[in-house]
Amino acid sequence: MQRFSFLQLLRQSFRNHEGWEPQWRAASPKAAYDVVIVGGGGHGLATAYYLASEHGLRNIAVVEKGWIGGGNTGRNTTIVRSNYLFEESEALFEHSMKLWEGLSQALNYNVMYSPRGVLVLAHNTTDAQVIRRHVHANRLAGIDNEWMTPEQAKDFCPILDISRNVRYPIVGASLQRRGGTARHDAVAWGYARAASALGVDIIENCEVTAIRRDAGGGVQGLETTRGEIATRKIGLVTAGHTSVVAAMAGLRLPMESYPLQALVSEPVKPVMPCVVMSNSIHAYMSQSDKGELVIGAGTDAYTSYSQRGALHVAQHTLDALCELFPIVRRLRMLRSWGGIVDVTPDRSPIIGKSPVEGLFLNCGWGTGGFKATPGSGHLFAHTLAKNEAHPIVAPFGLDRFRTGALVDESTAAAVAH
Amino acid sequence: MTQPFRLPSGGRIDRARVLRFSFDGRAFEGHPGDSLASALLANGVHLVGRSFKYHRPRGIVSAGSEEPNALVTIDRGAGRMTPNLRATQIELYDGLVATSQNRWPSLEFDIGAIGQFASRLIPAGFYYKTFLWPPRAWKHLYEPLIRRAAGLGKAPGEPDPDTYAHQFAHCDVLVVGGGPAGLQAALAAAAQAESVILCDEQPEPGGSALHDPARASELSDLLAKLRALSHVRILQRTTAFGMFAQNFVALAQRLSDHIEPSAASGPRERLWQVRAKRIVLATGAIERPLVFPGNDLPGVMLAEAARIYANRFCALPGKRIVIATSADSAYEAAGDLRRAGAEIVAIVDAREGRPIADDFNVIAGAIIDTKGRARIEGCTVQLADGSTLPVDCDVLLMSGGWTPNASLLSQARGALRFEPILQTFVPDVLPPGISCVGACAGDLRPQGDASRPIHPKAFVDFQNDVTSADIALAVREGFRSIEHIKRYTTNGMATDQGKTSNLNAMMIAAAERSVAPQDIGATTFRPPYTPVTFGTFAGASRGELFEPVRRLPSHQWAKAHGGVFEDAGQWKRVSCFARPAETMRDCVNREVLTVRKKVGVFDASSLGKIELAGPDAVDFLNRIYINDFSALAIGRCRYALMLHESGVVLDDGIVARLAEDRFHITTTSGGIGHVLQHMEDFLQTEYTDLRVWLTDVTEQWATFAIQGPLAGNIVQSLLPDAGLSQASLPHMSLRELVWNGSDLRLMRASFTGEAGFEINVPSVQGAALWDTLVDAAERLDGCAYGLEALNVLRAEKGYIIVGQETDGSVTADDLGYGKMVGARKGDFVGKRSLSLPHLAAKGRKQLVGLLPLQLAQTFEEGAQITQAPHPASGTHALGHVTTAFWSATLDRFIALALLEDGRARIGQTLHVPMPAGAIAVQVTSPVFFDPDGSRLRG
Amino acid sequence: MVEISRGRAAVQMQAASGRFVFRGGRDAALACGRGFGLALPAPPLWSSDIGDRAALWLGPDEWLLIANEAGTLRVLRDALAGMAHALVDVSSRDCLFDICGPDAALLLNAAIPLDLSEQGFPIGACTRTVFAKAGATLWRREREIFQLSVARSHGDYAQRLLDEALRSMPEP
Amino acid sequence: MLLIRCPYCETERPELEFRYGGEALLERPKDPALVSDDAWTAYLWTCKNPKGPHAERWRHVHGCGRFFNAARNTVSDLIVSTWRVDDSPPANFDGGGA
Ligand SMILES: Cc1cc2nc3c(=O)[nH]c(=O)nc-3n(C[C@H](O)[C@H](O)[C@H](O)COP(=O)(O)OP(=O)(O)OC[C@H]3O[C@@H](n4cnc5c(N)ncnc54)[C@H](O)[C@@H]3O)c2cc1C
Ligand SMILES: NC(=O)c1ccc[n+]([C@@H]2O[C@H](COP(=O)([O-])OP(=O)(O)OC[C@H]3O[C@@H](n4cnc5c(N)ncnc54)[C@H](O)[C@@H]3O)[C@@H](O)[C@H]2O)c1
Ligand SMILES: Cc1cc2nc3c(=O)[nH]c(=O)nc-3n(C[C@H](O)[C@H](O)[C@H](O)COP(=O)(O)O)c2cc1C
Ligand SMILES: [Zn+2]
Repeated sequence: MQRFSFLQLLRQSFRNHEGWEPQWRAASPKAAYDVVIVGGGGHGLATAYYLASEHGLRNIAVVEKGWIGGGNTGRNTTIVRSNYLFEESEALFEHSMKLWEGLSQALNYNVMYSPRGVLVLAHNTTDAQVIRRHVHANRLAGIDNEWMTPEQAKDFCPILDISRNVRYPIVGASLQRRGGTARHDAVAWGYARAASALGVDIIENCEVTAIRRDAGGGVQGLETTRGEIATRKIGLVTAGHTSVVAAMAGLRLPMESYPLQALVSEPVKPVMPCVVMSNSIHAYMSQSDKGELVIGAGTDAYTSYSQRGALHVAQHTLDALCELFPIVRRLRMLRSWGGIVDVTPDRSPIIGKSPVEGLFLNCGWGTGGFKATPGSGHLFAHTLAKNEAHPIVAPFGLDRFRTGALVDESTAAAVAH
Repeated sequence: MTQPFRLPSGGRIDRARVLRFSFDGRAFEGHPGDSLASALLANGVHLVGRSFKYHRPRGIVSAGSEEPNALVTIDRGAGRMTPNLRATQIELYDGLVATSQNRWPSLEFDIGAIGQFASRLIPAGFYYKTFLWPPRAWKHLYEPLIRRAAGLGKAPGEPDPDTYAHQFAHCDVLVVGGGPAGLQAALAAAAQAESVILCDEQPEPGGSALHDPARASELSDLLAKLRALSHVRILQRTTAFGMFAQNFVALAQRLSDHIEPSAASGPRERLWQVRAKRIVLATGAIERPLVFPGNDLPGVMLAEAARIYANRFCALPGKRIVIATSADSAYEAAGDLRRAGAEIVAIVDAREGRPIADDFNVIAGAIIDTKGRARIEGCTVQLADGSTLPVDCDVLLMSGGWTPNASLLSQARGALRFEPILQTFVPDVLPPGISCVGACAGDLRPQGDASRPIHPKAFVDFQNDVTSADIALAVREGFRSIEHIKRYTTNGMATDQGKTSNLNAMMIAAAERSVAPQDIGATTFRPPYTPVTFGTFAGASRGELFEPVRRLPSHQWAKAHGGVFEDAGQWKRVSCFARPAETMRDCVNREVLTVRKKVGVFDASSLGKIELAGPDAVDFLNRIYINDFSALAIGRCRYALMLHESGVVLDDGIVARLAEDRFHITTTSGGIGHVLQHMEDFLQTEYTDLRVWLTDVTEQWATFAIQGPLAGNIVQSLLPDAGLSQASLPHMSLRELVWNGSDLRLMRASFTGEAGFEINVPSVQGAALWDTLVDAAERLDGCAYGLEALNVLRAEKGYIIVGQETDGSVTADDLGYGKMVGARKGDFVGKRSLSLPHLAAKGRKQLVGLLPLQLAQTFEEGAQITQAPHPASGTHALGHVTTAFWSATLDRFIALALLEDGRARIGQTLHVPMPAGAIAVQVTSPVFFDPDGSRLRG
Repeated sequence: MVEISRGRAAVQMQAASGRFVFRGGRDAALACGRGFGLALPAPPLWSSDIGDRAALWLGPDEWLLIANEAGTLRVLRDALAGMAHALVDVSSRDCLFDICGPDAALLLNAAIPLDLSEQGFPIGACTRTVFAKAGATLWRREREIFQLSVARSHGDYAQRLLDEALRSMPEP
Repeated sequence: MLLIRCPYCETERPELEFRYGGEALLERPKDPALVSDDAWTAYLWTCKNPKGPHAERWRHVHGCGRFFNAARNTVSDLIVSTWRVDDSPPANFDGGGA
C-alpha cells in the first residue's frame, strides 16, 4: 500500500500527481472465498478489514451491488457518540468510539474524525429526566457525558437561543465531548484501501441475487450479477436491503426499511462548533469542514426502498431548526437526499448468527449506525472468524425477539441518532 | 462616466429611472430591469468573487440561475443579511448593498489567493492523505485551520425578522418555465379549459424570448392572451425546485427581495405546494462551458449570456470579443454582439464541419491558454495543424453546446439518454403525467463535441475549483463510478449543483476511462433545483405557530396568580403557583401541605378522555385492559392498565361505568393519541365483531381535581342538592349531575392519597368553575396546586406516572400491579407476551422506594443504583431512580426506583453514586404515606 | 363574534353550538335521522341540512349532528332507545370559525392541503382534515362560506394562523 | 407527499391525513395462549418488508378514522389499490413476496 503522508503528497506534486496508485484494486469475483461479505458500506468493509488484519483471513470478498459507500455510509449525517442508555449499547458504541479515536492512523487515511462534542438539548422536564438518566448511566460506565445548564450549553455553542420566550425553551443539555463527526466517504474508502492492501477482493457492481444452500440448509454460495461465488460463510451487511437479501435464504426478520432524509445548506463560514441534537423538536445539525450545515430530518411514515423522502418531512425538520436557531432562517437548502434504513422493533442492531448455517447478520442499525462502523466491523469480524458472537454483541442476537430481552433504546431514550 | 458599457437603446431596462447601488462599498448606477450582474457589467466590473479552494478571481459566467461564480452577500438591514446569492438573479433596486465573499482583506487583494500557489499540493482529495501526524494535531491544529477556510459567505448573526408563507394549490396543468415553449403549452392547455399554473424563476416570463428582439411581439401577444384568462395563474420569480411522487411539485416564490427594504411589506417568500394532473417541463436548456486552461478568468463567459446581457440588459460585456464554440447558437450571439457595437475578433470553432460564416473570422481550432490576471486580456488558439495563434480580447465567450435542463425530470425519476448528434443527454423516458417541451425536450440547434485537454488549470467546476486534472487523478486513483468521482473531487457539489459542470466532468471521466458517455451516466439530481431558503420551508411556523400552544381552562387565572408554566407536549401546564417572595421549593411544600391538611384544586383538563359506548363495551375493555370489568357496577370506577402487545405498559387511566353500555375513560395527557389509535386498531381490524364506538371527548370536558380532607365541603357547597355522602358516592365511583345548567360528571377518586373528587364540566364552563373552586378552596385556607405538588403527593403514595416509572420495558408486575390482571378473563392485548422467558424471569427490575440514610442527602432522577458505594467504572447498575422529591409531608427526601429484584431487597442498603460521592439509601416499599389508605375514605 | 378580514376573505369566530357525534349501524342511523328530523346523509363526505340543523358525514358509521334546540340529546336518545349506537355531546369540544368571501378557499389553502375548488369541494361537502399542525373539520356551507372547526385548545392556534394567512394571501 | 384513496371516503386525499399502519393481512393467533413462543414472536415482530408490491395498512386518521388496506410498490411508492378491511385484496396481488 502506497503510504499517505505529507511527504508523499509533496513528492507526487512534483510528478504532476501521475504516481498515485488506485486506492483499492478493482477486483473481479473468484470462484470461491472463505468468507463473502455482502454489502460494501462502512460496516461491510470494516468487517473485511478486521477479518484480514486481526484474524488473518485473506481469501475474502466484499461484494457491493453499486459503488462502495454508496448506501447509508455515503448519505448519513455522520454523528458519532457513545452516550447510549443501556449497558449493552454502551459497551457496543463505546467500543466503536475507542476505535474511531485512532482510526485515521490505523488506516493511514484521514477519516477526519472530529470530536467536537455532541450536545443533546432538553426542552422540558421529561427531556431533562431522560437525558439525566443517560448522564448518570454513562458516568457509571466510564463514558464521558455531562449535564449542562442552558448557560453552559450556550457557552459551548453560542448560536443557541436560550431565552425563555421561545416555543420550546432550553432547560438544560448533555454534552459528550468525545462525540462529534467523521468524513463519511473517507471511512468507506479508507477501509477499502486498507482491506484491499491485505488481499481482500472488493467487487463493485456486483449484486447478490440468490443465496445457494446445501441439502442441510447451510450456505453454499451466492449468485450475483457477476456470476456465482462459492462460500460457506456469508456476512450480510446490507443495511436497508437486509430483508431483501435475507429473504433469498428464506429468512424473515424483525425489520422494516424506511427512507430517512438528510440535507445540507449552502456552505457558510463556521457558525456551529459542535453537533446539536434535539429530540423533542426532532432536529439535529452540525457543520462540516467545508462549511455546509448538515441536517438530519426524519423518516417517512411508510416503508420504502425509494431513497427519497417526502417534502413535509424535511419541512418539519427545517421549521424546527429555524425555531431552535433563528439565525439560520435565511440560509438555504442546497441539496436533500434519502437513505434506506433498516429499523428493528427495539431500534437496536442485530448482530450474530442467523438460523441459516453459515449466514451471519449485521444489520438493523437503523438511523444510527454510522457511529458504530469501526466497532461493528471489529466485533462482527470476530464473530465470523470464531463462529461465535463476541461477548459485546451477544445481547444483540436475533434470539432476543423470541425471549423478549429487547434492548429498547428508543422508548427508553427517545434518542434516535 | 457611469455605466460605460451601457448600450444607448433597446432592451428591457427602464433608462428613465436611475438606481444607485453599491458593491464592496463602491457606488454604481443601474436601471430598473437590471440584474446585479448586468448592472456591474454595464459599469465594466467583471471581477465579482473568489473561488472556494484556490481563491482565484472569478467573474460572471452566465445570466441565470446556473451561475457558479458570481456569488455575493446582500444586506437589507438588521437580520436581513443573505449570503451566497447569485448576482445574475438579484434584481436591482435603489440602495442595494452587495458585497463579495470569501476574500480577505479585499476582493482585489485576497490573502487566500496564495492557495493558488499551493494548488499543486492540494489536488482533489489531498486532505484524506495528510494531516495524519501527530494524531492529536488534527483536532487541535489542522482541522481548525481547514474550518477557518471553509464556507463562502457568512451566516447572518441575528434572527431573521421576515415572514414566509405557504400555499397549497391544485391545477390541471403545471407548466414549469415561461419561455416560448412554456407559454405556448400553457395557452394550449388553457384553450382546453384546463386550469393552469405557470411558473418561471425570472422576474418576468418570456425566457429566451426576452433577449430575442425578433420574438418581442410574439411574446407580448402570448402573455396578453394568458393574462386575460381567469383559469391561468402566472407565478413569476417562482422556481419549481422539487418534484415529488404523484405530480406533487414544490415551488419557491420570491416576493419582496427585489423591492427596496423600506418599501417591502408582506412575506418574503412563499412555498407553493402544487398537485397537478399534468406537468409540462419547459425549463429550456443550459449552455455548457468549454474546458481549457485559464477558462476561469473574469471576462470568460458563456456565449448566450453575453447575448442576453447585450440584448436584454443592454450591457456590453466587452468590446473585443473572441468566441470559442462547438455550437451553432454562438454565431447568433456573435451577430447580436457585433450589432451592439463589439468587435468579434474571432470565432474559434472546434468542430470539423463548422458552419460557414463568411462575415466572421472563423478559425478552426481550440483555446489552449488565456492571458490576464483579474480579467482576460487575450488567449492562445491552437489551430487544426497544431500551430498556435495569440489573440487579444477583453472578453472570451464559450459555448460547448446546450444541454436540456432536465433536473426536474430526473428528480421525478424520468430517464435521460446520451444523444451523440448533440453530444449531450436528452429526455428519454418520461414518467406518467409529465412531458417536456422546447429546448428542455432536446429541441436544439446543431452542436458538436469540443476537445478537452487535461490541464491542471482547466476548470470544470468553477465554484469548487475542480480541474480536468482532478478528474483524471480521481480516475487514476481507482474512483471509477461517476458518483465516486463527484465525491472525491467535489465536482458538482457546490451551490450551483454542477449545472454547468456535470456534463463536462462526465465527458472527461468517460474519456479517461475510455468508455462511452452513456456508460458513465449522470449523478443523481436532487431537490432543490436551486437553493431554497429554510424560512420558506418553515413558512408561518414560528413561536406559537411552530407548535400549537394548548392552554388549560385555568390558564388566565394561573397567569394572574403566579403560575409558573412548563411545557408538557403542546400543553402549557403549571408547575406551581408561586406567591410573592416564595421560592419554588417553598411553594411546592406549601401546596403539598395544604392538600394534606386542608384542600387543593388542580386543573387536570389535559387528561385524555374517551367516551366508549355500545353493547359490547365490557367485552372490549376486557380485551384492551389487563383488568376485569365484568363486575364493574354502573356508577363505579376502576384504575386500569393497558399493555402493548409486547407485554409492556402502554398507558393507564380510570374507567368509569356511566351505563350498562357506556363508559367514561381517562388516559394520560400525552397518551390520548396513541391510546385511541391502539384501541381503534384492535376494534376495527381484530375485534371486528364487537359493537363499540369510541369518541374522543378530551376537549369536551374540563377536569378539576379537588383533594384534601376538606374536599367534601367544597363539593357539598358546589352541589348542595346532590345528596352526596361517602355511602352514596364511595371512593372510585361516579355520578352524572347538573351544575349551572350544564352536565357535570363527578368522580370520587384520588391521585394524592387524600379523599378527593374529580369534576368534569363542559369545557366552555371550565374557567367559571375553576374560579368558583379556587374561591371555595381559599375560603377554607386551601389553594390551587400545580404539577410539582401533584408529583410529590402521588410519589408519597407510590402512585406511578406512565413515562416516568415506565420506559417501554416495564410490565404491570414490575410496578407491583400484577394483581390487577383479571385472573378469570380470557386473552387480552399483551397477555401472551407476559409468559415470554425474559418477561416472566425472576429478578426483573421492580418498583421500590428509596430513602437516603442521611436526611440531608439528595440525588436526582435518573441516578443509578449500585451495591458498592464506590463502584468502579463499568459496574453493573442494579437500577435507577425514576422519581426523587423532597416530601414536605414526611419532611424528608424520598425516591421511587426501578431495582433488580427490588421487592426482595426491601430493607437492604444500596448506593446511589453521584458526582460528589455515593449516597447510601435504604430500599423500602414504594408507598411512603398512609399505606393502608385510610385517608382516602375521608 | 370576532371578525378579521382583508380584501376578499374574512374570518369570523363563532360561539359554541349544539354538536353531537352519532355512531352506529344503518338501522340506528335511520332511527337517528327520524328522531333528528333530518335524514343522515349516506354519501361519504356529504352533509344535509334544514334551517340551522345539519348532519355531516364524517365516517361510514359516524355523523356530526348540529342543532341548537335544548333537549336535542334527549330526543335523540329516545329515538335510539334499544339500538346499538353511540351518541355523545361534543358541544363544548370544538372552536368554530366561519371563513367567508370569494377568496375563502384561497385563504384556507394556506393551511389545508385539499382541493377546495367548487369541483373539488362543492357546497355541502364536509370532511375531517388537517389545518397545518391541527386536526380540523371543514364544511362548505355556501359557495363563499366554509365552517372550520378545531379542538378547543387549538382555537388560539387556528386563529393566529388564519390571521397571519390573511395578511400574506397571494393575489387571487 | 403521497395521494391515497380512502376506500371509505371514496376519494383521494394527501398523505398528511393518514397514518401508516404497517404490514397488512397479518393473522393474530385465535388463541395466543395456545401458540408457541416462536409462533407468537414471529407474529409480533417479523415483517415481509419486501422490495416491490406490499400489502399494508393505513388509517385515515384525519378523515373518516378508518383503517384500510393498500397495495403499494415500495420502490416507486405508488399505491396500486386500496380496499376496506373486510374486502379481499385485488386479484393477482402477490401480497409482498417471500
Ligand atoms: C439520512 C441518514 C442519516 C443518518 N445519520 C446518522 C448519524 O448521524 N449517525 C449515525 O451513527 N448513523 C446515521 N445514519 C445511519 C447510518 O448511515 C447507517 O446505520 C450506516 O451507515 C450503515 O452502514 P452499513 O455499512 O451497514 O450500510 P450501507 O452503507 O448502507 O451499506 C450497505 C451496502 O449494501 C449494498 N447492498 C444492498 N443489497 C445488496 C445486494 N443484494 N448485493 C450486494 N450489495 C448489496 C448497498 O448497495 C450498500 O452499499 C443515518 C442514515 C441516514 C440514511
Ligand atoms: N441551442 C439552442 O438550440 C437553444 C438553446 C436554448 C434556447 N433556444 C431557444 O429557446 C426556445 C426554447 O424556449 P424554451 O421555452 O424551451 O426555453 P427558454 O430558455 O426560453 O425558457 C425556459 C424558462 O424556464 C425557466 N426555468 C428553468 N428552470 C426553471 C425552474 N426550475 N423553475 C421555474 N422556471 C424555470 C427559465 O427561467 C426560462 O425562463 C427555442 O425556440 C430556441 O430558439 C435554443
Ligand atoms: C455529510 C454529508 C455532506 C454532504 N455535503 C454535500 C455538499 O456540500 N454538496 C452536495 O452537493 N452534496 C452534499 N452531500 C450529498 C451528496 O451529494 C449526496 O446527495 C448524498 O451522498 C446521497 O447521494 P445521492 O444524492 O447521489 O443519492 C453531502 C452528503 C453528506 C452525507
Ligand atoms: Zn376516509
